[in-house]
Amino acid sequence: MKSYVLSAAVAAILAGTFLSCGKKSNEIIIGGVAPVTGEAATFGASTKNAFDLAIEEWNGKGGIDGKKLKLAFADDKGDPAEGATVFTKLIQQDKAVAILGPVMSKVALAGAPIAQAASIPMMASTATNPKVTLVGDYIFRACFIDPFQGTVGAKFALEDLKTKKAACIFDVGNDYTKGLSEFFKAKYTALGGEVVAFEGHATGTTDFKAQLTKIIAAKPEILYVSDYYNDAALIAKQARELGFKGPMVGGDGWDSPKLTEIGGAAIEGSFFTNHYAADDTRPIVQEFVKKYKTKFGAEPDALAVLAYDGAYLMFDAIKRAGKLDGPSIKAALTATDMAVVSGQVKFDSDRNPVKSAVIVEVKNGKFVYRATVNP
Amino acid sequence: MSALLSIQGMSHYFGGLKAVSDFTFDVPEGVIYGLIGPNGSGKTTTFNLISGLYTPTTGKIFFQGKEITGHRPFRIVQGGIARTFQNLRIFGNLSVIDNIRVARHYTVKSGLFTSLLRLPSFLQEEADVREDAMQLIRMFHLEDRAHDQAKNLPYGALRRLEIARALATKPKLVLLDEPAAGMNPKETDDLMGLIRRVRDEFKVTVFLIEHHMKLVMNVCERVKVIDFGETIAEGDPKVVGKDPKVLEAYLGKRGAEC
Amino acid sequence: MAELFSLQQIVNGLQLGSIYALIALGYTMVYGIVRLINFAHGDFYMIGAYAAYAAFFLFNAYIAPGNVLVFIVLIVAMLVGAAVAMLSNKFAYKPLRYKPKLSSLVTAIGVSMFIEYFFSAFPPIGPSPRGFPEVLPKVMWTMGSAQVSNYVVIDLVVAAALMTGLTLLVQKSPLGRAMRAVSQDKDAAKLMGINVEGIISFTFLIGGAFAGAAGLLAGLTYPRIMPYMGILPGLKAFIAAVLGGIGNIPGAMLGAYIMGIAETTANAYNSLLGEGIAFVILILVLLVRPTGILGEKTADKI
Amino acid sequence: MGTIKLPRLLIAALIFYVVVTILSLDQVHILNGYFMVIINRSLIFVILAASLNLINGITGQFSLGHMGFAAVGAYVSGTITTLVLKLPAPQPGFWITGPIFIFMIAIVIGGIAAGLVGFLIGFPSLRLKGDYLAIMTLGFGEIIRTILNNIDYVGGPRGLLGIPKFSTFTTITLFTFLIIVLLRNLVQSSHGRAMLSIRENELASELCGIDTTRYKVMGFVIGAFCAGVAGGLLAHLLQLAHPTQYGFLPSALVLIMVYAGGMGSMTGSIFAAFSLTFLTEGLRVAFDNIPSFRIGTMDVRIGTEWVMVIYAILLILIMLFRTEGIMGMREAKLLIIEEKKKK
Repeated sequence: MKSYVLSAAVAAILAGTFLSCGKKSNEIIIGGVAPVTGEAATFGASTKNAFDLAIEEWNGKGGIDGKKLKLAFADDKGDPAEGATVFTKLIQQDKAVAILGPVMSKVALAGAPIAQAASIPMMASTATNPKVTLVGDYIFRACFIDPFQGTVGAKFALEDLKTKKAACIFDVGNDYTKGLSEFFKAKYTALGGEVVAFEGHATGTTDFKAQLTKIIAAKPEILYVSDYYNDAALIAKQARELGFKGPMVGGDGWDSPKLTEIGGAAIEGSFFTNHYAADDTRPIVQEFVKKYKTKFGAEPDALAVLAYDGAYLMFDAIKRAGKLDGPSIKAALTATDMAVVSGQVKFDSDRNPVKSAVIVEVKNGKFVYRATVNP
Repeated sequence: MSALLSIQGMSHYFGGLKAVSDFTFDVPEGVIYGLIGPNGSGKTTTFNLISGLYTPTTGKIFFQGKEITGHRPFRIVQGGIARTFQNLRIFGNLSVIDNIRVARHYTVKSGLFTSLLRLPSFLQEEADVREDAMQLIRMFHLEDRAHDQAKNLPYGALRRLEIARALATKPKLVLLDEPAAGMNPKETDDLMGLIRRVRDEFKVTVFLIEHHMKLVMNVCERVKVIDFGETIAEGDPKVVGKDPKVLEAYLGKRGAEC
Repeated sequence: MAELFSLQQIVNGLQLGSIYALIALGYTMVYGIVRLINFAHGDFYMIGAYAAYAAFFLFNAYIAPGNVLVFIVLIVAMLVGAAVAMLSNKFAYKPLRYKPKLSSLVTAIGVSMFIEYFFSAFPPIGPSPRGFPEVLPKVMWTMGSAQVSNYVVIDLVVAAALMTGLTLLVQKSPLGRAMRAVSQDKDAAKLMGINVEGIISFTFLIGGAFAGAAGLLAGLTYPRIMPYMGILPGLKAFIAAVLGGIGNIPGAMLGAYIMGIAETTANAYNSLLGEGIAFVILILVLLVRPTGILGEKTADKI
Repeated sequence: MGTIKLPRLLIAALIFYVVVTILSLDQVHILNGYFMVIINRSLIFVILAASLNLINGITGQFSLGHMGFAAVGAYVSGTITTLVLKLPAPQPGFWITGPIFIFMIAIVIGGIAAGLVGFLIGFPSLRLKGDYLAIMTLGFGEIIRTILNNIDYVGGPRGLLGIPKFSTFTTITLFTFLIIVLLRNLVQSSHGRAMLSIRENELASELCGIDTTRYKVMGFVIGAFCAGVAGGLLAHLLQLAHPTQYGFLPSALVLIMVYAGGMGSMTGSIFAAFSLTFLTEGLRVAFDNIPSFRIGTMDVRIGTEWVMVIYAILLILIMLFRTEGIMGMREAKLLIIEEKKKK
């Protein structure tokens, strides 16, 4: 019987917690979703930092129409079921007017139908699966979709680097890296190159030597590494150790100071497709990098940039809409034409951003602008 | 009397160690048969072989004229040989009645779906099984504790419960592995009466292993004495008990005083 | 498929196997003594890597990267690994020693989750990966068709030295004799005057120290450390221990090297196979020979 | 029994359903959508925990790969419904128009497929005991996940997408209720007692004439079937199934529910599934309200990343101080079928 009493008490306390949601009318609640626990936590951490920074900046400028922005953040643990829960929480419980995030496509795909059904606009920061925004007209994203970057990377490898033989390595358990490699391979082959090795590796592994030994035996001129920075840096190190001399090319998942921290000399002279170059002289870029560094003591990565841009695009739309209802914000978002860190952004009919990509080179441990590629 | 259980040339080795060597004997139907011998003489191994826990290295076991060598234990039980254990093996967290009902399970005809849907035929059968189980429980004087968890029962009651459970499988032959182990003289006396009653009322043959000489000499109608896996003597307990070979090899001087 | 069994792949496999071996030894020793699959063992390895990382920055101010620094960092990693293992034993496993075995297993899962999530949430550590510093300058040699670095040599030498030391300890010393006695029969060992809990604690100490050493080697070889890095190698090392015969020390080493080479070969063949090979090995072993390659069959007493 | 009186469990389920439904009506709006999501997830966890309890707690086996079965159910039923019906969310009058029956059948087929996998896994695993069995099932769970990750037809690492949203509070409650009744009837039948006796003492069970192999496999198959149903419901709730949802960690979370609730107690499993799901969400809300502070130049947040730390500590504490779980082996009266007593 004791346990019943206890459970009733716990239930009552919980209910009290849940129900005590006071909504102040001089605040605009913005939902934020990212994984801060679990194996994707490293991506979630910088995403959340960017949300915080963007909100702080807008509030510093007086908020929107005199109302302060408030971030209601929720951890999705990189799990779709959690994603569905927190989307509902942010919309129903916290009364968020818009949602920023999430990071991963699988979570976005679980959350998007909920946002769509509630007519709450959502700005996925780095969910690259093309199906995410196809869920409905309230779903936007701030990043490229997989086909675009793979294509840009392939063209760059063929035309700029003048290679004919490439090899790919990717994470078989991650849709982003697998998709990127697949699109790279398709474009590279279509344009007359040859992909001599196409090797996957398991999620969470640290030893890529078996695949790399096989790849090197096939004698590629370049290695396309579609992994995120943490794996890409290790792959670069091990590839060099095994005697690979050619350049390596990657996607925006490389954009993190951790790439050079882990990769060191091995990653020098490699290239990746990205949204912006940190040495871009545009003030918006320089200011963002500086503020981020001051606030969080680290350089921003691609996830932070996209999350920051996503937040700016959303806040700008809310401001232009002048109202806080979903349809107005959605309409304003559709009409976006705004300069953010990753360039001038408009949305196409599938609510994907239309923006140019840049090729960044790793030189002396820094990311240096090399070329711009328009879509 | 025909042989209910017939063992022919049965041997069993653990690695190189000989546990049972070339046993050949018959247990006639309807008797109380005793197997005695010092520790390590192969008594429990013999039971384990008969009940199918071990497969004999050589030799054959027949029950009611059919060979059962190498059959799985539950098949042998279903064929009519039940047993108890020297160190109790009770389903401690189940109630006394459930312990008995588990042993009745293989006779239950209700299939899984009938049971899941609790159809009338299932309910009827459950009621029958319960009634059966209660009868056994009463016979073994456990009715006060029928719905208690078995692990809370005193030791003597657990011994009785184990015998009752063995009988619930509706056996023709019951193997009792040291039924008096750990019992006081009073309990042992009661047990002797109980074993006889079991044989008479359930029409079963009883095959028991025991250290307790008084019990064996009083209850058993036929005994077999083994040592180091070999048979020393067999026959009427009163005769065997006076066999000098037995007295010397197994019972020693202490045994003669009993 | 020549590249499947090239010299390079064998070197790769041995290097991976050395790290698995050090983790597997801890698993197997703890299992041998207390019959507990210590799910948190992979996390001791992770802690060892972080300890080595911290030690590098602590001592690098005074000592230049090189063999001496490697040695110091190794000692720190082993000490920290040992301390964490002993603490887990004292606070989480010891109180459950005489409770049902599977409740210890569930507790071990809890300890593992706690360590991982704590490291990930604790701000000075955090979830982000860190680049592991070059504790000694890397030198590359070309041997026939294979590229070999001095890191490969260090991995192999450290693993071999520790394993030899352990074998000597267990086989020759009185302490080792006591450990073997406890693993055979705790109650009898107690009657013989052996401090059973002390021996168990010592076993955790050795296991944790080895996991810590493996953490340093992993940091050197695969220079990226993160809070969840212990899960997969922990699981694979455990499988290696099962493969060799759990509770059997030479078995764990053998299993680990087989595992390392099998994984490398499978990865070179096909990533699907590479991803699942460890579990395929596990299931095959358990079905065909649950006692492992070197394990002995123990008869159930009825 | 025998009278027309409604079983108490049915009454309880109906009360639960009606109360929650009324409280969640837009006009009443005491339980908002967030609550409904938590309740739906709790109910799915109830199925998962209760069915794992059948394997681990009742039959005395040990599975660490329970979510692998859920994955099979999710993918099979999800594939069926996406192929057969390319339909939007439930419309009014939905109940009689057909698709819902296809959904129900798909869920059951998903459960049966999971049951088959349970058979394939259970059968060879039975030679193993205790922690060997645990590791074996963990291995099988991981293999299922790896295979799903590599089948492009079901999306590979992208997951199975575009599953119609059929799981609602009503359908989930219905399935949960049916499975609880099924498990309760099983455990309190002769077959269930046979399973329990294996947990208590496998050798004695065999020597009571129980075909222990058969009942161990049966435990695995029925447990897997239920997990498959839960997986199917989850997939149709989230509208996707993804390999990472069914790895070791989610399986461990279900295991924790079973142990925290009490091994062998279905009441415990149900109670733990609800309370741990609600607790996690409660902690989330609580941690949201802790302000951040600065140490030096770093922003320090005590945020939701600490929820799992607390969760882990709680698990360890339960195991240390109440090893038998909250309920022990006891059952609530509601889940005990009263036996008619003669005399």
